Amino acid sequence: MTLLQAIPTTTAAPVPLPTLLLSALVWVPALAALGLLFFPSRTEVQRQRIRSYSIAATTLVLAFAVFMWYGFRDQSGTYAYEETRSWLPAVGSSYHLGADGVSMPLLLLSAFLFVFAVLSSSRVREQPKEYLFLLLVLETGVNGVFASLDYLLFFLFWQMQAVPMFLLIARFGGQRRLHAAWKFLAVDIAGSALLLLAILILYFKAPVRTFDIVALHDVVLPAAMATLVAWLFFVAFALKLPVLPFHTWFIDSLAEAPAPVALILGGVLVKLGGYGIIRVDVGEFQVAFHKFSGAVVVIAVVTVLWTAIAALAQDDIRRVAGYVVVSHMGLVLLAAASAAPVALNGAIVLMVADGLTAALLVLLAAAIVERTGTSSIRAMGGMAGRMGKGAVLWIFAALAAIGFPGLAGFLGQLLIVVGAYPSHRIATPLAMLGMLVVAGAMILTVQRIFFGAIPERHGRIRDLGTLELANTIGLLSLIVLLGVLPAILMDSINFSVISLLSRGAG
Amino acid sequence: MTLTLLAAAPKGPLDTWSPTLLAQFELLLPLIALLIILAFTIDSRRVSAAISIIFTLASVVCALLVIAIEVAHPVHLERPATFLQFFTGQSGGASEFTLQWGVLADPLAATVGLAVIVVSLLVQVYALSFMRREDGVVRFFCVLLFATFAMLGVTLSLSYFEMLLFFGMVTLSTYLLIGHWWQREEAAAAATRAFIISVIGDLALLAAVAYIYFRFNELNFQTLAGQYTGGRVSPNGLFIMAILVFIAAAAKSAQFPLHVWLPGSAQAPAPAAALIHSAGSAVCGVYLIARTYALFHVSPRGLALLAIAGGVSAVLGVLWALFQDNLKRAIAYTTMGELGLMVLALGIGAYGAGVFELFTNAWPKALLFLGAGVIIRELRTERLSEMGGLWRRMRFTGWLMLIAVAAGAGIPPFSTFWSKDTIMSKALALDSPLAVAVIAAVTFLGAIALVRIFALVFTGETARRRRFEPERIRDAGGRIAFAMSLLAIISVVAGIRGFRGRTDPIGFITFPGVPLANSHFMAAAAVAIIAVVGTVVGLVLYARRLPVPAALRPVRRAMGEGLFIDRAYQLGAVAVLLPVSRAIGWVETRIVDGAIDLVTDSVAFVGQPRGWLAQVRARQLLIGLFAGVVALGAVTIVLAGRVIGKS
Amino acid sequence: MNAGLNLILTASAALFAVGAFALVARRSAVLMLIGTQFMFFAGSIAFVAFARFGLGAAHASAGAAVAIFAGATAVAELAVGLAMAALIYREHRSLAVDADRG
Amino acid sequence: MKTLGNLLAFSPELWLLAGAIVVFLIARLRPGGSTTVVALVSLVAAFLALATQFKQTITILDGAFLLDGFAIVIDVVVLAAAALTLLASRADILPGDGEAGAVPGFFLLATLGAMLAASATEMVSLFLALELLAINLYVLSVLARRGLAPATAGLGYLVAGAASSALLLYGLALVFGLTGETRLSATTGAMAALAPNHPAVLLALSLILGGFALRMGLLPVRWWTRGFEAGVPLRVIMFVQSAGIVVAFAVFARLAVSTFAGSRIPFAAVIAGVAAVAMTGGNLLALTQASVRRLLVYSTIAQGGFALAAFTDLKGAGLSALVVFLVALVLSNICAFAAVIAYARLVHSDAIRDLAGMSRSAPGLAFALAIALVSLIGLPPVAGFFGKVLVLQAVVNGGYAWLAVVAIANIVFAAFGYLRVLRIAFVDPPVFEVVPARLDRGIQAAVALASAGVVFMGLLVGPLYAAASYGRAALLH
Repeated sequence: MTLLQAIPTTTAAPVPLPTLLLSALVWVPALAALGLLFFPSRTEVQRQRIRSYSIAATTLVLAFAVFMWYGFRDQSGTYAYEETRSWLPAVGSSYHLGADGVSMPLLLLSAFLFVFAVLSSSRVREQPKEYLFLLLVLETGVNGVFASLDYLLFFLFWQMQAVPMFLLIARFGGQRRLHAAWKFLAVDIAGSALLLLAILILYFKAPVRTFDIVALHDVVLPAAMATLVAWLFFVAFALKLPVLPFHTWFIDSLAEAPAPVALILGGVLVKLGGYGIIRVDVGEFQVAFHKFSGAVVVIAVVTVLWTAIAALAQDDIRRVAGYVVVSHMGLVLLAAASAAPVALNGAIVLMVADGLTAALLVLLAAAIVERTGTSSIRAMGGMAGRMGKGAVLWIFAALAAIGFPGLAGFLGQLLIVVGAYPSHRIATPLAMLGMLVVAGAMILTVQRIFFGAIPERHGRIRDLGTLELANTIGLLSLIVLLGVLPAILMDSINFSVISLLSRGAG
Repeated sequence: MTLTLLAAAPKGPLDTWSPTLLAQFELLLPLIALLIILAFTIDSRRVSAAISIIFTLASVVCALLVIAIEVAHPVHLERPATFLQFFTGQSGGASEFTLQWGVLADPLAATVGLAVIVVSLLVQVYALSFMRREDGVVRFFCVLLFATFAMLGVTLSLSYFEMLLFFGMVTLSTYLLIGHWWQREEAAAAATRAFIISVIGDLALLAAVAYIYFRFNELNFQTLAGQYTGGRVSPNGLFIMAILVFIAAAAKSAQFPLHVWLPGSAQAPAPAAALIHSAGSAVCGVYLIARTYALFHVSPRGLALLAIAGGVSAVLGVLWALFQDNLKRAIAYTTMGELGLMVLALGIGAYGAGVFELFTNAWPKALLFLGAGVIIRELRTERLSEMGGLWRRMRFTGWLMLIAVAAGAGIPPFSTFWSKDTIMSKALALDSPLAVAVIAAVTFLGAIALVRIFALVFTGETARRRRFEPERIRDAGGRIAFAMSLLAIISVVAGIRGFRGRTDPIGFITFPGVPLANSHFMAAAAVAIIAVVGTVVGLVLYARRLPVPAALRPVRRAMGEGLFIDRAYQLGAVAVLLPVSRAIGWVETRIVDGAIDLVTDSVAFVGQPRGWLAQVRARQLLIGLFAGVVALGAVTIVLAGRVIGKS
Repeated sequence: MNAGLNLILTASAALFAVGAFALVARRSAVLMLIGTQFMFFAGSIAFVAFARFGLGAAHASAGAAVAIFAGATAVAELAVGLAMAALIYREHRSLAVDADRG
Repeated sequence: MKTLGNLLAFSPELWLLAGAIVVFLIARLRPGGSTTVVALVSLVAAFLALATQFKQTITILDGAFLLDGFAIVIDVVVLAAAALTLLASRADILPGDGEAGAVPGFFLLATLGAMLAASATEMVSLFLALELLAINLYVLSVLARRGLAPATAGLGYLVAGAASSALLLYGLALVFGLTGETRLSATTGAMAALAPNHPAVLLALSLILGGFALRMGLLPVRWWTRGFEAGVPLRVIMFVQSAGIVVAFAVFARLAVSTFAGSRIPFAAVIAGVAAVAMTGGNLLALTQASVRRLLVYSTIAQGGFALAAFTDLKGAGLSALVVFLVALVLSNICAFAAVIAYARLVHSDAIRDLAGMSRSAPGLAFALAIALVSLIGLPPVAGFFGKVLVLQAVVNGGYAWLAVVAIANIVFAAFGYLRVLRIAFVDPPVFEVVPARLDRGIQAAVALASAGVVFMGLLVGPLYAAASYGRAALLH
């Protein structure tokens, strides 16, 4: 393949990157969570101390992430910040971490979003200690999944995010939180079982007894077996993505979870699924995955259209946001199915962009719901007069979700469409129809929430407060930055994507 | 305008300058103004307005210089900047994915850009006092600046990608302009409708981008222009591209059947409407077609599509305009007719003529809307049936409107006469009777429609209404008058074609392979006669306010509602999409969730506490133990037998 | 194997079965304990038999030792069990295991 | 025959014996003396004495006992389990109650029996050691308890135990008869010579499995009555569910390796079948309990099934997997039991629904319980996960993929049930107001140590596995 010769020519002298950074990125939150246990949380002052402590912890993680990002110049498509320690030699599993252009943007995203989540957590009044503890553990799990290059480790972290999320939803959520939490758990456990099954089959069918992703890459399974494993992986990740018809857990959880948790849920957690599909199915089992990419494309398109249309008549503002996120993940799936470099670049950009957008939507929706006391769009209207800043921000969020030019989502959708069209001439236009419907749905929310005459009972609501403004504007500025200067992301995504594809093909 | 500029333009150095830098200034100045306002002066309406107008003025100067340079030497190749570029590793073809942007300042861009920025300037001057009593003035100016920036971006963009970028911004600006009075339900609804229709166009353009990139690995207009003919793509492929681009253009330029947002745009404040209809989103579709004309030019079917769609839209637009009772809607529909005419002109190959029509039409249209704004403000009604008799009370405005009507109707020597006549002469040159007939009809009906507006507003008596006494009506004055009269002057002179050659306003907007449209004496005569006759007929018909014969009432209603097309759309949306959406919601809650709940519940059911399972007693235990041992023995013996069988 | 061994083994198996039956069929604690003793002794007898005849003859002493120790532990268990049974009997005049409900 | 010389190898057991004697004396002479401390001290002494014998292999009493690596590893686990149990049950040994004061002594004797059993390599010693353990447990189950319920429960336990001992004895007798050997290591050759479907061998296997079923925790023993204060004391259950199970599996492992693994009978298949039944049945049984204590006891049945599954790869890495799994199981069980007991003391109930609000009234206990349950499910990152993964590896290596599938299905199924408990403990609002009474230090320490162990065995699974495979090597040598 030409790029294999092409890459070294573009390679700058490989800079030795400091190791242990990735471990810090993964484990600092967990350690912080353990430290949290020793804080008293009786008085309000102590609670405030706990909050600021957690903010400091997540900010530290963010600092690590940004530093790594700054030092991260992937020109060879190999893993950077790689770490390998003997961990469980008996079963051939090692503590193997590494980041490349596929995982690095998502790590950055998660680092950012967790800061925002903790910042916006001051609303959670009762038991902030337990809450923040779970949140921090969740961050370790998420970052670990993005960073691990060993299937066993991957599964370990994959599980590590499930239980805290379950407890966060079930403990701190809204009225129907238990129902939502159980649905989340049911789907998550099913997915995890499939994941474990796939990993074990791969492990035992491979001639070498190892869980190492990189090492297992060269293993050639019998075709049928490879297809089976690829299917299992795909289903496990697709449940998380989520795809039809298993997306309702996500919608419910997003609607029921407290705002910061919903932020993480829509912003980071579903991206785990997309990451898994790109990393494992596209990267490791490309040939097998290609065999059933047709089915995947169908699923993707159905997901996009279905959720987009579902968002139209949806009356719950938070659920609208949920549907939009799922629709975007459907686009990501489409891109993954057409293993085209341009489309995959777009998929990663779209995942980051959608993470930020989802966070923004969730925060604003939470603010609106908190003020109006209802999440029903029908009960709203004309609120631009009372909360002008909120209206402007919501319009921006809607545009970002639509994929408006100059905002982050635009480039992602453009690249996906341009990249996926050659391989899927029918599916791509259909997916674009979905994008159209999403645009309609979002712009309708603007009209129905903010325009027109304001109902009597909402005459008193306040505009966004300082903290809310800080969070939302921070997110928005990230979205704009990514929309205007996508190069800061793309430069290092691309080579990893190509080497991923070439590895998968070879 | 151009002539005066040329007199001033020094010859020597201009030949060596590249207009790129100036064009970039022209593009960026409104944006800078916008950012400054947002950053610093958002609270002070006076300072903000001042900044906005000053920067726009500077941008106007840049536009003039650009066009001067273009006149000096039209042909040059832009060096695009790279927006995003990465290595795709596809062996063969282009192994690089590149998105370019920059400014493409060729004669076409320079001309339209000039129209945009000048109209924007005058509109702002007008708005300065028109919006004085409104709240959200700063917001209005910000949106105006944004719209200007977006429109200039469209005119100056040099690649499909950049065009897509700015099309999106135009969509947003239109949305915000129409939705300026967001408290009004209908304004909000109109804005939403406009947004959705425009997004359809944007997505079509996105599809075009995908398809064209897939075929050519290239998005740059100038590079592509040479490649369409290369035979790399089948005629069908070219036609598909043409269709996609046309859909994008139609959504913006209100071509049938995507015109439904245009009447709604009457909900915008008068200055905003003026910008939208004269040099705003309404014309950027036409501009897109002109910009990508190479594509249509190599695809005859594409041209035919343009001609047909343009003709239909033109006829429908002017017809509907005849039956509107809302002043702004009436003007809006005439715009639709004009746009149709432009597209038709491009379709029949009158490239320069079409662009020229775009240029000349801008001024009277803006003037009409600004005047309408004054009239509505004074009469406090938008209904033509409640107007009349303003000639005595608003003499000055009356004159200006008269000029605007004449210019719009194409009465010589006003602006659109010259463009209509070039289009007509092209049609004659093609000697296609259909085209001639359509153009004639559109000119005729358009004249009637415009005159009708004038007649209904200015002739007759002012209807008295509650809490409204006509004596309070005051004529336009101050900045408003200044802006309008400037527009009037331009409307008079904009069409005058100088001596043949490089200063010909359309002479230098040429397209390789499209012969320059010669003005044709017969054409000129025909257009002039048709326009005058139309004017007279209109005056005769509407000055006396003849009662509509009963037989025509339903027709009138249907026409007034634009043949219920947008109703049909709404019905489609409400009657099809929403039910489907609700059905989906039902399926999810009932079936999907039901299934998942069933699984979880069944697990939970198995896990329900059961007393009898906790009641294992020692005896049962022992029975179980012994039975287990016996059973195990039996099983093991069977298994062992298996083993024997194997070995 | 000769007749003696078979005979003894059959006897021990029967003893074992009887003990098991006593355990299963009887409610009285004492009888159940007796049943366990039967089973233990059945095992011991089997050991002794194997030690006396058959292969076990090589380590007859070991087999016998197992029997002896097994018997000893059996008796110890019997002692503890009877103590418990006495306790129960003192509490309420019955010797039933699992007397209580719940 | 240097018999006496290496009797010193019994020094750990001797320390325990001495400790027991001292405890009994104190309980008799000075009621009110804290005997638990003495017991703990002697446990520590025993551990130190054992530490001097690490990495040795000592034959005692002409092969009646063999103190090899495997025995040492098991002994360490047993000592740790005993110490934690004693810590946890310190509170309910009231000063002044002589009978209660003797409890730690019997614990020490039981531990002694367990340690002897772990190193017993000859039928006599094996049976004696197991009986020593069992009888002390019987005594413990009624000691210092008033009323009818404990006695009946204890008697039921005793009868069941005696029956299974008898089964074991008869099985051993058959083995002896078939091989003429009472030293387990000597039986291998003779067993290998026998036909794969020799009914006596198969009967022996069935009987021995039946005999170990109770000790392995594979039987739903009903040793409780209504209310958690009645019935067999929880300290005994805790000990049985931790040290008892470890020893049972250790002895069975020794027996299987030397006797059955060599023979040509379908040993692994039988084991796999029993394991599958135990897993599924145990989970079904456990998840249908209304009392968290019963849930834990019954769940041990499923765990025992997992442990048994490791035997399908006896020649391979199965034994190392077994040891790791058992360590994780012991720690998790003790942690869960101690947490539940402590909380039950607060709310005077052990019903699952009464755990509601636990995370508010006793966050530490709730946290420990969460860790323990997660480990029992087999979710990462705690010890239980690795135990299960290693067992699965062993199972598949042994060629029983279907068993692995069954195991994963069971994990999934169990996850629902246990997380239901967690949900109640963490999410549900409290059913009644809990007065935050001060918990006993000992049980707090036990909970903390056990939960820390669960977590760290997850992180440091590498060294643990190394020790386990050392033990395995010693056993297979």
